[in-house]
Amino acid sequence: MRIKMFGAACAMALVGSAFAIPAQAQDSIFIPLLSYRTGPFAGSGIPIANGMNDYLSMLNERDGGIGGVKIAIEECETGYDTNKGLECYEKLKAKKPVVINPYSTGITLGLIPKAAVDKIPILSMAYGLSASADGNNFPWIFNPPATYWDGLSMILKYIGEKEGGIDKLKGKTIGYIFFEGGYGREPIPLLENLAKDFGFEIKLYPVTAQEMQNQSAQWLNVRRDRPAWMIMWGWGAMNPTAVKEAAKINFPMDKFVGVWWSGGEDDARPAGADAKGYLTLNMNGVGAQYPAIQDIMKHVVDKGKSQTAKDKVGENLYNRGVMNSVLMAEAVLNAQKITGRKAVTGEDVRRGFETLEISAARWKEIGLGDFAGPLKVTCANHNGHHAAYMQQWDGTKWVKASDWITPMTDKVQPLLTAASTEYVTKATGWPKRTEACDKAS
Amino acid sequence: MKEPGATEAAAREVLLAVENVSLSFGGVKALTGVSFDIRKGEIRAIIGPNGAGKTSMLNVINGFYHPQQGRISFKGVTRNRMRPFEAAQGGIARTFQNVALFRGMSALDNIMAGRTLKMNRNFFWQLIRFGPAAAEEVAHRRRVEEIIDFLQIAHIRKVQVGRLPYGLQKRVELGRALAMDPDLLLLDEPMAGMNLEEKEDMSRYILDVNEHFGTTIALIEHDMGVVMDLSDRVVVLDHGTKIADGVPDAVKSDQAVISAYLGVAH
Amino acid sequence: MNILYRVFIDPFMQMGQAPDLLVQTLWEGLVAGVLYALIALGFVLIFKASGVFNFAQGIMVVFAALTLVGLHALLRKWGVSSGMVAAYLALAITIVVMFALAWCIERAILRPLVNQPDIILFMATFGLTYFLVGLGELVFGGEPKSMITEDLGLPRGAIEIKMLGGFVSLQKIDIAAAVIASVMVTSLALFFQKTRIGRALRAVADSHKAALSVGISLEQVWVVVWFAAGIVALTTGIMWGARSSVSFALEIVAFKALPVLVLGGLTSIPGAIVGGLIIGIGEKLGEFYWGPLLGSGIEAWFAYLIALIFLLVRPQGLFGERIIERI
Amino acid sequence: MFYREAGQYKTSYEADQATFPVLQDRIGMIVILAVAFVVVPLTMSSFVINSVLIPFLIFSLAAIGLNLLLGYAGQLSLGTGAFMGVGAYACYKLTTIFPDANIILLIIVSGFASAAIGTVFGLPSLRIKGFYLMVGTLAAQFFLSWCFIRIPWLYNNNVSGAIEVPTRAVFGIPVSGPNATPVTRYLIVLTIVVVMTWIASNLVRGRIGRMWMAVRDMDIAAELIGIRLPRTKLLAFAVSSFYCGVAGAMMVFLWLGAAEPDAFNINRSFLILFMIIIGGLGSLIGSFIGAAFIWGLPIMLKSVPETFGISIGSATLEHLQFMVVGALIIFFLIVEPHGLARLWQIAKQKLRVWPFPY
Repeated sequence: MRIKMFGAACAMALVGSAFAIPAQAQDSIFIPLLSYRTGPFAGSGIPIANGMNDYLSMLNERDGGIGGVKIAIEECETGYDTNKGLECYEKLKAKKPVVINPYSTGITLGLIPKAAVDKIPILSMAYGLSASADGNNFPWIFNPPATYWDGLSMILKYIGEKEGGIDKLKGKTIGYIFFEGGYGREPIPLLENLAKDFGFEIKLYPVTAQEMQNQSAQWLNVRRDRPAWMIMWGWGAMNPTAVKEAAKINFPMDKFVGVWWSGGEDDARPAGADAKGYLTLNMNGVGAQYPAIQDIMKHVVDKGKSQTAKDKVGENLYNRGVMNSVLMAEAVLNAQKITGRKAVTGEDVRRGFETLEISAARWKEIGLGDFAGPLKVTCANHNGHHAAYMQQWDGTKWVKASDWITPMTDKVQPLLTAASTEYVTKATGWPKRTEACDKAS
Repeated sequence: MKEPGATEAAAREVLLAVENVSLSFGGVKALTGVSFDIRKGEIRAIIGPNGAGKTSMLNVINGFYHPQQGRISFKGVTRNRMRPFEAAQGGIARTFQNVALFRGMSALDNIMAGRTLKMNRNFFWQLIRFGPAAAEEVAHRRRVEEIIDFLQIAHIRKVQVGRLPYGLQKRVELGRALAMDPDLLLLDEPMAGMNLEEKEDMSRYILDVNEHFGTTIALIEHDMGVVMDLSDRVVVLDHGTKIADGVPDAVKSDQAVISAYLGVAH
Repeated sequence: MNILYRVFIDPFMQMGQAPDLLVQTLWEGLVAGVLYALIALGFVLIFKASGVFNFAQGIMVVFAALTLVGLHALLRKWGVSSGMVAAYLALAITIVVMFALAWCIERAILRPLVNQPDIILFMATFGLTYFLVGLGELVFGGEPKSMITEDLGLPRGAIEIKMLGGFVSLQKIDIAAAVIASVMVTSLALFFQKTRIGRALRAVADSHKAALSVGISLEQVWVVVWFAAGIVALTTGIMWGARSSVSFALEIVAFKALPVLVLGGLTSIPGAIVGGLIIGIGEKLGEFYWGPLLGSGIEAWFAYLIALIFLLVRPQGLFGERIIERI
Repeated sequence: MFYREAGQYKTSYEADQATFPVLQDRIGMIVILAVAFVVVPLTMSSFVINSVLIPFLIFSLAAIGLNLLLGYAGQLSLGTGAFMGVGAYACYKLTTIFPDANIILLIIVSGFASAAIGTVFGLPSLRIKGFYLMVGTLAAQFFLSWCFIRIPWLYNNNVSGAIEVPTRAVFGIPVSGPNATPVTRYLIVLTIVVVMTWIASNLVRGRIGRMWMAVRDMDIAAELIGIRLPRTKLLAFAVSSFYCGVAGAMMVFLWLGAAEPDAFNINRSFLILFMIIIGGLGSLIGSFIGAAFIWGLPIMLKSVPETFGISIGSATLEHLQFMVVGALIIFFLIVEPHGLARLWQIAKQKLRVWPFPY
C-alpha cells in the first residue's frame, strides 16, 4: 500500500515537473504561433507557418525585435486539430502571449469566448468567425482585412464585370463548390441573397473531408448543370483535386474562381498547364521581390535560421504568413506608442489592434510597397472590409489579373450585424464591451 | 442395476415427445423420421456411431435447429419453431460436446449466468445494485454455492474457466446447466476425453442429479459401459434414422445395433 | 407522390435523356471502383495469410507514393539528368523499401504477436500507422507533392469519344490505371496459383497449424504477402497521386476500401474486385442521380449503406465462405 | 507485504460481492478520490486541469462506454465519435429549448438521445459480427457526421456551423461558457465520471454484465441458457451510447466550449478504441489507464525536450511523437496484449506475495 502511495506520489511529481513552465522574462514580447506542419492540411499550413515565423525572426535579427524589445517566438503544432489547438492555447497562456493566431476556424471558435476572460487578443486574419468583425460585441477578436462574405461579394463583382455588368448575371447559373463544414457553408446565405437580388441561379456542390481527393461525382454534376461560373471555397487537398477535375471536364478555367485560401502554388501546380487561367482572390503580393522579403532572405533564410527552402520564399501562402506577422508587429508597435511601455501585454496589444492603420506609405516604409492594400481597423470595425484582387495561374505561377476590388458592403453589412447580434443573444451572458476606445495614434 | 427402474420409467408420463422429425442441411439429411419419447425422471441415452445425427437431435430438441418435418412436444405443448431461449425458459438445459463455456468469465460467473432466467430485478435496480438487486444476487449466489459444493469445485470458483483443465471445465459446464434448475437436462458426451477416475466422478454426479433433484436427463455418450450402467432406456440412431429403442439389455443384443457399430454394410 | 417520383422515376428519365452522362458516370464509377478494389486487394492479401485486419494499408499507399516521389526528387538533385531514368531508379528503390518494410513488420509486429486475438493485431496496425505517418512526414515533409506521372511514362490528357448525342471523356491515366490494375490482379492470381510460395500462401490461409505441420515457413509467407500488399499499395499510390496529389490526406482513401472489403468478403480476392466495382459504380450513380435529393455529398456514407444492405442479406459478404454455426 | 488479503475473511456473500472486497483497495480508492476531489483543485495549474485532467476524465467515460460494448458485450463498434456527437448536439438543443434548466441535468438527459440513436445503429449487430459489424458501425459514424453538418436545426442555424456553448449557471455558479472556472468544470466532470463509473461497475458485476459477457464469449451457448441475444445486444448498444453521449455533451459544454462537427469524426472513434485496447478490454480500470496513456503520453512527450532544454522544431517534435506513440502501442501490445490493466493486476499479484517470488 505504501508502495502504491509512493508510486502515486512519484507519478504526480513527474507530471508536475513536466508541466512546470519556466517563468517568462518580461524583457521580451511573447508571440506564439499555432501552426500545422502535419496532418492532411499540412500543405497549406507549412508555408503559412514559415512566413509568419520568418518575418518575426527577421525583425529580431534586423531590428532587434519591435521597438527594441526582442520577440520570443514559439510554434505550437496543432495538426489543424481543434483539441490540440486548445491544448496549445492552455499551455501557451501561462507565458502571457500578447496575441494568438489560431489558424483554424475550429480553434478560433473555441477561443473566442476565452479571449475576453484571459485578456489575450485573437488575430484570425481573413478566417474564423465573420461576425467577430463587430468590435462592439467582440472587442478581443480581430479578423482583418476582409471576411468571407466580403470575399464572395468581390468575386461576384468580378464576375459581373467580366459578364459586362452585374445585371447580365440574370438567368445565368453559378456553381459553388465548397468544403463541407462551417468554413464552406458560411458564404451560402449571402450567395442566396445575391442570387435573389441579381436574378441568377445557384448550384451547390459540397465536398466532405473524406471525399477531398475524390471529386469526380461533383464535377460530373457540374458538367450536367453547366454553370457559367464556378466559385470555390476549398482548403488543403481539396484544392488541387478540384482544379484537376475542373480541367478534366473541360470547364473553362478562367471562369473558375477560388477564395484566397484556394490560391496556393501547390493548389494549381499539380495540374500544371491544365490549370492555366484559374483565378483566385488574393490580399497579398506574390513573389520575393519586396525589400522586406529580401531582408528575410538575407537575415534569416540565407543564415540557415529558417525551415523554409529558398525557392519557396515569396510563394503566395508564405507571403500570407508574412502579412499576418506584419499585422501583429504593427499592432505591437502601436501598443508601444499608446502605452509608452516597451514590454507590452495582451491588453495593450488589443488597443494596438484597435488603432491599427497601415497606409500605402506605411506599407512602403515596412519594405512591402504595393504588397497589400491600405488597412485600417477601428474600435467598431475589427475587420475593415478591405479590397482584394484577383490573381490568375499562368501555367507556372500566379500573376495579378485585376485591380483591387472592393466588397459590396451594403450587401454584407446587414448579414454581419445580424450574425453578430445572433451570436451574442444565443450565448446568454455574453459580456458587454467595457474596454474603452483609443484614438488612432 | 437400473433394470427395475426401467419398467417403472416406461409407465411415467411423457416429458418430451419427438415425432417423425426430419432435418436436412441443403441436400444432406441429418435426421429422417425419428420418433421417440423421454419420460419424466428417467435417464435416456441417445447412442449411435459418429455422424449418426445424435448432436443434431439435441440441437433440434432445444430449438437451435428447426426440423423440416415432424413435431416436438415438451410438457404436452407442441411448438413448431421454438427459439433456443424459449427452450431454456421451458426448462431445457444443455451441455456441449466441445465445452461451450464463457471462457472469459470465472467459474462462479459462468454458473451464475445459468441463473439469468431466474433473476428478474429490473435494469434500474441493477444500476445501483442496492436493495432488491443486491438481495437477489445474494439469494442466487447461495443456490450457486450449493451447486459448487455438490460438484466439488469450490477451489476454482474465481478462476477464469479458459485456464481450467478440461475435466473441470466439463464440471463447470454441468454446474451452469444445473443452475438453471432444469426439468430436462441434455448432456452431449459429458465424459468425452476423460480418464477413468473422472468418468466415475461424472457418472456419480449424473446419477445424483437424477436421484436428488429428480431431473430428467437425456445424454449422448460413446462409452458403452457408462451408457448401459446409467441409463434407463436407450435410443440408437444410425445415419439419421432410429434403428433401436428400449432398455439397455434389449438394445445391446439388437442385431441392427451390432451391425451398425461393427460397420456391416446395409 | 412527388418524392416517389423524384426517387424512382426522375433519375431514370435523366439517364435516358443524357445517355452520354450516364456512360461517363459509369466510367468514373468504374475507375474509382478499380482503385478501391486495389486498396481492398491489399487488405485481403494480408487478411488471408496472416489474419490481420491491416488498417495501415491506407498509410502504406501514402508512404509508398511519398517514397517514390521523394527519391525521384533526391536523385534529380544528385545529378541524374534524365527524369525517366531517375523515375525508374526511384521505382526500383521504392520496391526495395517496401520489401524492407514488409520484413521489418514481420519481425517487429507479426512474429511477437502471433496467435493473439484479431483485435490486438488490428490495433497493432494502428501503431504501425502512427509510426509510418511520423516517419513519412519526418523524412519527406508534409507538403503535398505532384506525382511524377510523365517521368514514369504514364499518359496524360484525355480521349474524347463523341457518342449518344454528347461526348464521353476518358482520361488516359484512368485507362492506364484500369489496365495496370488488371495486369496486377492477373499476375497476383498467377503467382498464387503457380508458384511454390503461392501454394504455401493458400495453405496458410486455410490453416496456420496445418501449414506449419507440412513444413511451410509462416514467416516467409508473411513477408511475401506484406511485400505483395506493399506493391499493390505503391500502384494505388501512383494512380491516386496522379489523380490529385501525393499527400497525407490520401490516407483517408483507406476508408473507401472498408465497405468494399465487407461487401466482397474479407478473404476473397475476386470479392475485392467485384466489390470494388459495385461500390465504385453504385456510389457514383447514387451521388450523381440521387445525391441532389439530399443536397449532395452523400458519397461519404453511401458506400457504407450499400455494404450494410448487402451484409444484412449475406452476413459473410458476397464471396465470403458461408458461416455455419456449430456447437 | 503491504498488499495482502490473507486474514481478511469474508463471512457473507454480500461482503464477497462488494465493490472492493480487499481492504487495501478500499483505502486506495478513498485516497485516490480524496486526491482527485481535494488536492488536485487546490494545487494544479489551470493548464493541467483544462488540458490534461478534464479531457482525460471525459475520454475515460467515453472509453468506459465503448468498453461496455466491446470489452463486455463483444460488439466491435467504430461509431463512438458519432454517438458522442449525438450527446453533444442533443444537449445543445435541450439547453436552447430549456435555457433555465440545470445544465448538469441536461448533460445527463442528452445521454438518452444518444442511447436511442445508438440502439438504432446497433440493429445490424443482430445479423453481423466482428469486423463486418465494425464496418457497419462506420456507416453510423459517417452518416451521423454528415447529419451534424447537414441539419442546420441541430446547431440552431449558426452561420459558423458550430455549436457555441452559452454560459449556464447552476445555483448561481457559472458551469459552462467562458466564465466557468476550470476547477468548477473539473469538479462537475469528476463527479459525473465517478458516479457513472460506479454504476458501470454495478452493471458489469450483476446479471446484465454476465449476460453481456456470455454473449461476448459464446453467443450460441448464451442463447441456450435463455439469454435473448437481440435484447442483450441492443441493451449494450444503448448503455454504451448513453455513456458516450454524456461524454460528448461534457466534452463540448465542460471542456471545449465550442465544437465543429469535425470534433466528432472518425478519428475520435479510433482514439477511444485505442484507449480501451491499450488499457484492457473488459476492464473499467483499464479504460482509465488507457485514456491516461493515449491522452497523456503525447503531452508528456511534448514536454520532454523542453524539460531537458533541447530545442526541436514543433513539427519535428510532432513527427517524433507520432513515431514514439506508434512504437509504444506496438510495444505494449507485445508485452501485454491484454492491456495495461492486466499489468496492474500482475503488479498487485506480485505485491501480494512479496518478498517471495511466488
